[in-house]
Amino acid sequence: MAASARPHRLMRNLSAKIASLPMIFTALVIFIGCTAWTVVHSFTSSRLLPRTDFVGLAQYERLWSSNRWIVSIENLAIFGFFMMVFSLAIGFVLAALLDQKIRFESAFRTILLYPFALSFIVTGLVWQWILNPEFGVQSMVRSLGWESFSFDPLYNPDIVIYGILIAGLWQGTGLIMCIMLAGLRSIDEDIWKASRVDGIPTWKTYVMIIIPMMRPVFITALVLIATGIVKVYDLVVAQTSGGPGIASEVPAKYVYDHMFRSQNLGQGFAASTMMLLSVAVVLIPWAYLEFGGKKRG
Amino acid sequence: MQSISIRDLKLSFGALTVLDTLNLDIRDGEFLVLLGPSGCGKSTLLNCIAGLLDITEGQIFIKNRNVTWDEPSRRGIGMVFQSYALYPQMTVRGNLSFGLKNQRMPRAEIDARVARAAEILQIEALLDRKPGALSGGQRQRVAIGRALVRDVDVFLFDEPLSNLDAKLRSELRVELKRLHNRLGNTMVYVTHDQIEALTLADRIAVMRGGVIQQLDAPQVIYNKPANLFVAGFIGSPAMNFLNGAVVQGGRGFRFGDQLVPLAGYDGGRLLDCADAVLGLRPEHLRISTTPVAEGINAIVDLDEPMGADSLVWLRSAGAQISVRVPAETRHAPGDEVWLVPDITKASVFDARSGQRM
Amino acid sequence: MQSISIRDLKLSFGALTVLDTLNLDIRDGEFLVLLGPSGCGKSTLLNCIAGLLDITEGQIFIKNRNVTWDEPSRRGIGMVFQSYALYPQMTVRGNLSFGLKNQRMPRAEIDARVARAAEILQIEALLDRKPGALSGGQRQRVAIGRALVRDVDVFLFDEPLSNLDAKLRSELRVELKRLHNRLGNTMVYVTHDQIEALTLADRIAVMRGGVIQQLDAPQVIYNKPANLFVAGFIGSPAMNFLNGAVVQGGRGFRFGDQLVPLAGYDGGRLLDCADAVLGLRPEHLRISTTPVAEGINAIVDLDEPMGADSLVWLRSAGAQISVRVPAETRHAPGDEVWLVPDITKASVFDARSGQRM
Amino acid sequence: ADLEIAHWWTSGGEAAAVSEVARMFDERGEHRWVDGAIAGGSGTARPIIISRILGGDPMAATQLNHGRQAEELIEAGLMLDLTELAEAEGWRDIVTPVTLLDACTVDGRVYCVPMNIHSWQWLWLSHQAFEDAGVEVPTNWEEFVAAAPALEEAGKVPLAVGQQSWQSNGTFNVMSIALGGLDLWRQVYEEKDADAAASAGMAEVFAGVDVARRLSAGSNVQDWNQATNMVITGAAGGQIMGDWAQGEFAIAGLVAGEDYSCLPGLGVNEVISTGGDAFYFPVNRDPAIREGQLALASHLIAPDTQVAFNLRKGSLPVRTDIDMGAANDCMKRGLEILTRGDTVPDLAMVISPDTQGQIEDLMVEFWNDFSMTPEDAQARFASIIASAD
Amino acid sequence: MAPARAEPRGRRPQRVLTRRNVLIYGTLGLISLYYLLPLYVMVVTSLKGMPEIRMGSVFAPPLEITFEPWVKAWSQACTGLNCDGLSRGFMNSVRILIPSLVLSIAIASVNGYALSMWRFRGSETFFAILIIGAFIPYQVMIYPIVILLRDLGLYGSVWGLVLVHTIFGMPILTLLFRNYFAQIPEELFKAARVDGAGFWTIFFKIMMPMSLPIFVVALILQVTGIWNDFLFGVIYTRPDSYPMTVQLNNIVNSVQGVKEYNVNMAATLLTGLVPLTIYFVSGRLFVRGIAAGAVKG
Ligand SMILES: Nc1ncnc2c1ncn2[C@@H]1O[C@H](COP(=O)(O)OP(=O)(O)OP(=O)(O)O)[C@@H](O)[C@H]1O
Ligand SMILES: Nc1ncnc2c1ncn2[C@@H]1O[C@H](COP(=O)(O)OP(=O)(O)OP(=O)(O)O)[C@@H](O)[C@H]1O
Ligand SMILES: [Mg+2]
Ligand SMILES: [Mg+2]
Repeated sequence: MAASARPHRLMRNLSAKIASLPMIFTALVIFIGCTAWTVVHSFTSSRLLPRTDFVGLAQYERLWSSNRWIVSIENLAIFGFFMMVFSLAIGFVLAALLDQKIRFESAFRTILLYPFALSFIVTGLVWQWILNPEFGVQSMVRSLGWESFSFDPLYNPDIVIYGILIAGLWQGTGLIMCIMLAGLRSIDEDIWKASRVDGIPTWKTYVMIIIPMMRPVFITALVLIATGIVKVYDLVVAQTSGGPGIASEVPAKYVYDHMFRSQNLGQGFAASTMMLLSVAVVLIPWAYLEFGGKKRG
Repeated sequence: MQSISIRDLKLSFGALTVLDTLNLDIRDGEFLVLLGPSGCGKSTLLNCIAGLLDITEGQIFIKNRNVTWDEPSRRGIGMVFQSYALYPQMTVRGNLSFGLKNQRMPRAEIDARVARAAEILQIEALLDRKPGALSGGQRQRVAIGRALVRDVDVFLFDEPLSNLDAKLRSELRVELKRLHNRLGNTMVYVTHDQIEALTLADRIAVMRGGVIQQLDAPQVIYNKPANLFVAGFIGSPAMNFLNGAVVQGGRGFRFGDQLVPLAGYDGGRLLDCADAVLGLRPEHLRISTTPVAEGINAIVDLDEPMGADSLVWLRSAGAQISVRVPAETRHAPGDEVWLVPDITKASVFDARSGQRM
Repeated sequence: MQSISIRDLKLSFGALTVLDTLNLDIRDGEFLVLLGPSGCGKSTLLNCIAGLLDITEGQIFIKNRNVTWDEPSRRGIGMVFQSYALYPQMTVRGNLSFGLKNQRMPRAEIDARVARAAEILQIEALLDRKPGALSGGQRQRVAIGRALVRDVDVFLFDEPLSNLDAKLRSELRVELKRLHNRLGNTMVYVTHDQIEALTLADRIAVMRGGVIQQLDAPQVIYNKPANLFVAGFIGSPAMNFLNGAVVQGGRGFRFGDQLVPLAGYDGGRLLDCADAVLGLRPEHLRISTTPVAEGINAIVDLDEPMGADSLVWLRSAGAQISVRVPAETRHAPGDEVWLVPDITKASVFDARSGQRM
Repeated sequence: ADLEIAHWWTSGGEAAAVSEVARMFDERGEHRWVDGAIAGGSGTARPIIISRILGGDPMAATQLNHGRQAEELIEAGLMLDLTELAEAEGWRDIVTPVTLLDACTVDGRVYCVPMNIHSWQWLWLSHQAFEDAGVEVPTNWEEFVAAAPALEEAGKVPLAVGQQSWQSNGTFNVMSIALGGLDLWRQVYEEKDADAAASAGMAEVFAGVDVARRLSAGSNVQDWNQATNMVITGAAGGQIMGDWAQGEFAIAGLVAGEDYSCLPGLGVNEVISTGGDAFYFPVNRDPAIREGQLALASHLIAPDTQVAFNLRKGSLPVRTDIDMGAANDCMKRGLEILTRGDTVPDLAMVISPDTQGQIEDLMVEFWNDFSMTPEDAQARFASIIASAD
Repeated sequence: MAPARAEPRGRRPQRVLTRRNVLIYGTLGLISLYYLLPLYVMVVTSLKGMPEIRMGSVFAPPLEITFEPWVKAWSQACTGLNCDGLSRGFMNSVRILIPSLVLSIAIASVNGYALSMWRFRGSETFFAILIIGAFIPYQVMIYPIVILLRDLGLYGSVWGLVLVHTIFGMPILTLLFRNYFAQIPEELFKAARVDGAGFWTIFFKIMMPMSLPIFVVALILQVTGIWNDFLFGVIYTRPDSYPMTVQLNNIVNSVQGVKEYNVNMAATLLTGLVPLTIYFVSGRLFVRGIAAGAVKG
């Protein structure tokens, strides 16, 4: 009987496979293909145009001997660390506040979320301006009589990265808050009741019970923040262009500048390969724990 | 002595009044079951007792102390939830001791209490597992343990068994009953499962729409339901209701063109009533395959063997009647039979008021 | 004639083999219940029949046609799910006609079929509502209707009643049985509720770990369980198991220091066996408050009134025994009583193999 | 045909100059100038331009700093060969200095049209600022440094420098020619002599830059023309910037010699670097476009275009056979030096963008981080030169 | 504490100014101020004239309201030769936005659907690649994609850009859709298959109508992302189809003498108007969708 013939493996789910072609294409050609292309070319001396004259690890040697790259990495580490910590902390606290059955919840939520609608360019521009010592916060405080007040994060190399952080948080915490809020709302209300009956103070319930329960939510949030952090470029360009000096350089800008300004594709590729590598170093163990762990139950 | 007294309790959610002027006294050491259909306000009442909801009006006393405005943790109550509400990232031990630690109880005392509760509930071996690694029944026990360690006067249960499968449910039911016998605490238990209510309760409060319909011992509720609602709600399969009229000065019940004598009825003196309902439980009917003078003529519809016994479904004068028969008995659909009721166990209701006569 | 034949079915999820070399023949028009504990592979088997899972090995025939690799919609089956799985954004009518539209059936024909199914299930009035506006029982009916309109040979049910409350469940059970009587289709019904299995099934297949333990009529399953697992799984409360030994050349059962005569046992010829289990259902024990020579001495532990009857829990020689007694009987905890078993209804198992002797 | 022209001339003076050229081109008929300006400087524009060329959908013409930037594109055969037109019009004879055309030439073929000459070597001084401070307008770098304290006292920033790296780097480069001398400069950049880069001469330059960076400490601006604006308004004493700054002065209505003055080579070494902008014409298959490209190339170098454009932009024309009578004071001084032949090639012509980028990174760091000593900076500079290509 | 009345009865006495309320509303109020500050600065500045800006603090309200900057930003600001402000880019942005939205959401939703309901060998692997791809800096892929688009013959057309937006939106959107569809009961899907519905019928007739919240989330994310994009818009299209952000960049980055902050701010606000409006209008659905799509990690 024809019907009983076992269909070929490839033919099962055919529509699904066809429908997934764009994804497969993107995954293989764009992400894998382009990544491989990038990695390969990071071993060449490509300048303006990609070429295949291999120079071994020369690009990497130069990369790691570059002061600017080191500063970029440091900045990314600082920015990334604080961005994650503060986004999660602020996002969570805000969500917890909004979750107190308060009035005007949707108004507050909209206020906290709207910056997310604005691009980094715009964010950078506004904050550059607010933080400008000549007519921003500093001048306002001074005009109130506090003559010695000094607040010029964007012009002080030691703290410029925090100036960028302020803007980054302003733009990004709204979304995190939303995710956290959704997470809080998904927690069984009986847990709250149980902890009240147990006589546990609210803050302690949050810290000891609710936060651990929201692990998946935190992970989703973390992934979102992390993708943003690795790519932070627009914000820096809009706020400081990496300055003062090279105090606020970030890896993505290093990549961009070398590829397009210095016309040294090889160097840009080496830098981006390093970025990818560090992402992979963080991501792969995590994915292993996360997905490998599920099977064990 | 009253363990819990509720005085003129009123509770509204905005415009919706869920409980209105509710009064309830629960005796010390009593196992009281709140039974009723979904949405009737059982959980709401329990939450009011626990202090998890701010009441709108009235007073609540626990052990003669006015706790109306007390925090849940200071009312001397323990609570067990339908979803268990265990803290998932803590071990069983952590779950049990968390509340105590919070009261700054000495370590040794905590350990002793946890050990005792674990022993009572037979979960000693599970103390270092997380809730995720427990079966439904075990989780339920841990949830009870959490109330147990706090040495409370009153246990509140909100449908603690309804997430479990039938087998486990019946096992835990027995355990719970034993626990109550052993501890002697007051227990207030919410359920919509009548078997649980009947087996566990010292008294059952049947609720409907926020109002207590009947508060009495299970046998009374089962055998002498106060009204049609209670009668229909309790018993599975439900009590058979025959719509008809009380005639002959209360001595007979007219059902279709048949007349059922009411001699031996256990209730008030019956008066004639044009619109009455005769309630007969399936086990209070006997099937005769030969004509019986005063029996109710019926046609067999369906046969449901249930292992220990069987149910026979019949039709008579437009009504559907179920009869419980021994397991071996078989009746073929379409057979004509006569049903002989045990009137001493029957209930007659006034169809208009719904009250038992 | 076979309606469904399953030959050497094997199904694995990766390394986990859920069903292994399973053979099953389902008769035409039969109501077959697949019963077993959670995770035993009931749903998996049903999904294999429906074609919703790709089987690893073996063949499936429906109406003598090999459908092993057919699409679900071309197997002549209809399926009803636990969660109803109604399409929430379509009206009831939309739900019923969706499958027919997919077959490009003419409009008139669709309307006729929907009307007929609606009539059978008495949901004519609901046709223009959305599932969200239906009660649980109504949703269940629509789900059945969806299979009904497609005029299929075989109905597959996956725990269709387990989301409903007890009362509704018992009502719909009766309805389902009626529907089967009326339509005469083959029905395969998955449940882990034994009452459903016992009342509905023509035959029950008891499964455990992907293996069919016993396939027989309900009475046989209930009265002569093939092994300890089936015996323990069926019946609520569970069959009492007394661990002891068959002695005296099969004529007696030693339980603790008591001897229970096995005269009248309905089974194979009994041989002595040092490690045996005597299985007695709660309703096959009688309680005597006065000493009975061949009775089992026991102490009353607990009393569970269940309305129609009562359960008494007792202890004897370390075993826990439950006995079903009429509703009026009361026993006080601590009373000493004697249990008289009805050996003609008992089962004796070899404790090692677990098989009935 | 419609010719899309990409460039990053968007500041006031630049835009005025471009629009004049475009207007004149349109007036010739036949072809139309479709403007494809991208603001944000060459860093923003270049990837776009290169992507377009690589992507096979090139613009008709694009601005690029001539020099080594386009080499690879030319080698890849992506640029239109203008040799025939150049020979027909005799560009080799008219372009002065001829090095500009050399920068457009690869293997003897001409690929670009030099548009103007930009020289970096200018110190622009605000008369207003010095007046406010009560000191004479300086005539060379030493005087400027000497006058700085007075300026600071008057609440002015002595030297305005934008934060972008190319500006600090440009300032450094100007100072290295002015303070270090031409020979040293050639040794370092043309011959890439690391020893020269580490020499005492260069040390002097770094010491000078050290002074300059301290003078510029208060200028919290990003863009070059914001810095220029500080000079225009008198908020800053001076700015070291290319001749394009003149466009800004012109737009602001300031008059050279009266409101501001200019010191080529910081008034020390009067030379001019002959960088500049050039237009390249990516190969296009459409013959109509190709025809337009040639017409545009010819238009860009035509005398009237050169006059109109350079007057507005403040840069010098690439040919001397035209009448620049309308030029202002500063421009005339530039022309003079040019005619004298005191020129150095532009940095972009002698070092690769990569090396340039490295130096820029170093400079912007040095300029902003006062904890970096001139010696440190010089050492790193020397190592960059050692590995330069 | 209980008041003088001996017997507590009825509702627990509640004061409006409890410490809890002060804390919650106080914190939220302060934080809202921080979030609103930049918007305030933007609006206020855009309504001031240049002289006033040079004099006063950024925070001072305008003494004299002028809409000049808005007019200028919309229709007069120059880039090179074109002095028609943002108006030129608006329609282009719309023309880019609509097809990009449709295509990217269509593809991502089908991906998510296939990944959650029609898993096939390797589908999870492709998905994992996709997620890691979300961490790759965009700059790395600019050249390879240029070459790819050239070979596809799409370079320079709006469709090329649409494709790019689809590709870069794919990881996060697919994740959202996958998580959303994964929590739709499998039984629904099985029922539809028994009813004879295939891959596409189930998608269009069953899944899509159930997925409004997640489509809203995808829509909002994509509108923000695509509308605010500058780099891709300028690299993968030609000047006649440059989006609004390119004009914004040109206005903001072309400094004519002094920075015209008021015009910049007006331009910024004008550019952000579309995503902002979408946020304000559908914020509630956004939170709901996030709850459905993001929380189940
Ligand atoms: N927070 C609330 N806001 C508004 N109405 C509520 C709230 N909580 C419960 N209700 C309403 O109060 C009524 C009683 O609810 P309650 O939870 O007490 O019912 P229940 O008897 O416990 O039902 P179930 O058996 O389904 O748990 C219901 O009609 C419910 O809709
Ligand atoms: N998609 C799957 N992947 C891996 N294992 C599965 C999958 N589906 C089911 N299983 C496993 O197969 C076994 C049988 O599952 P099945 O759903 O058939 O049980 P069941 O008898 O229907 O149980 P229940 O009464 O809980 O519905 C279980 O151990 C289950 O964990
Ligand atoms: Mg409830
Ligand atoms: Mg199942």
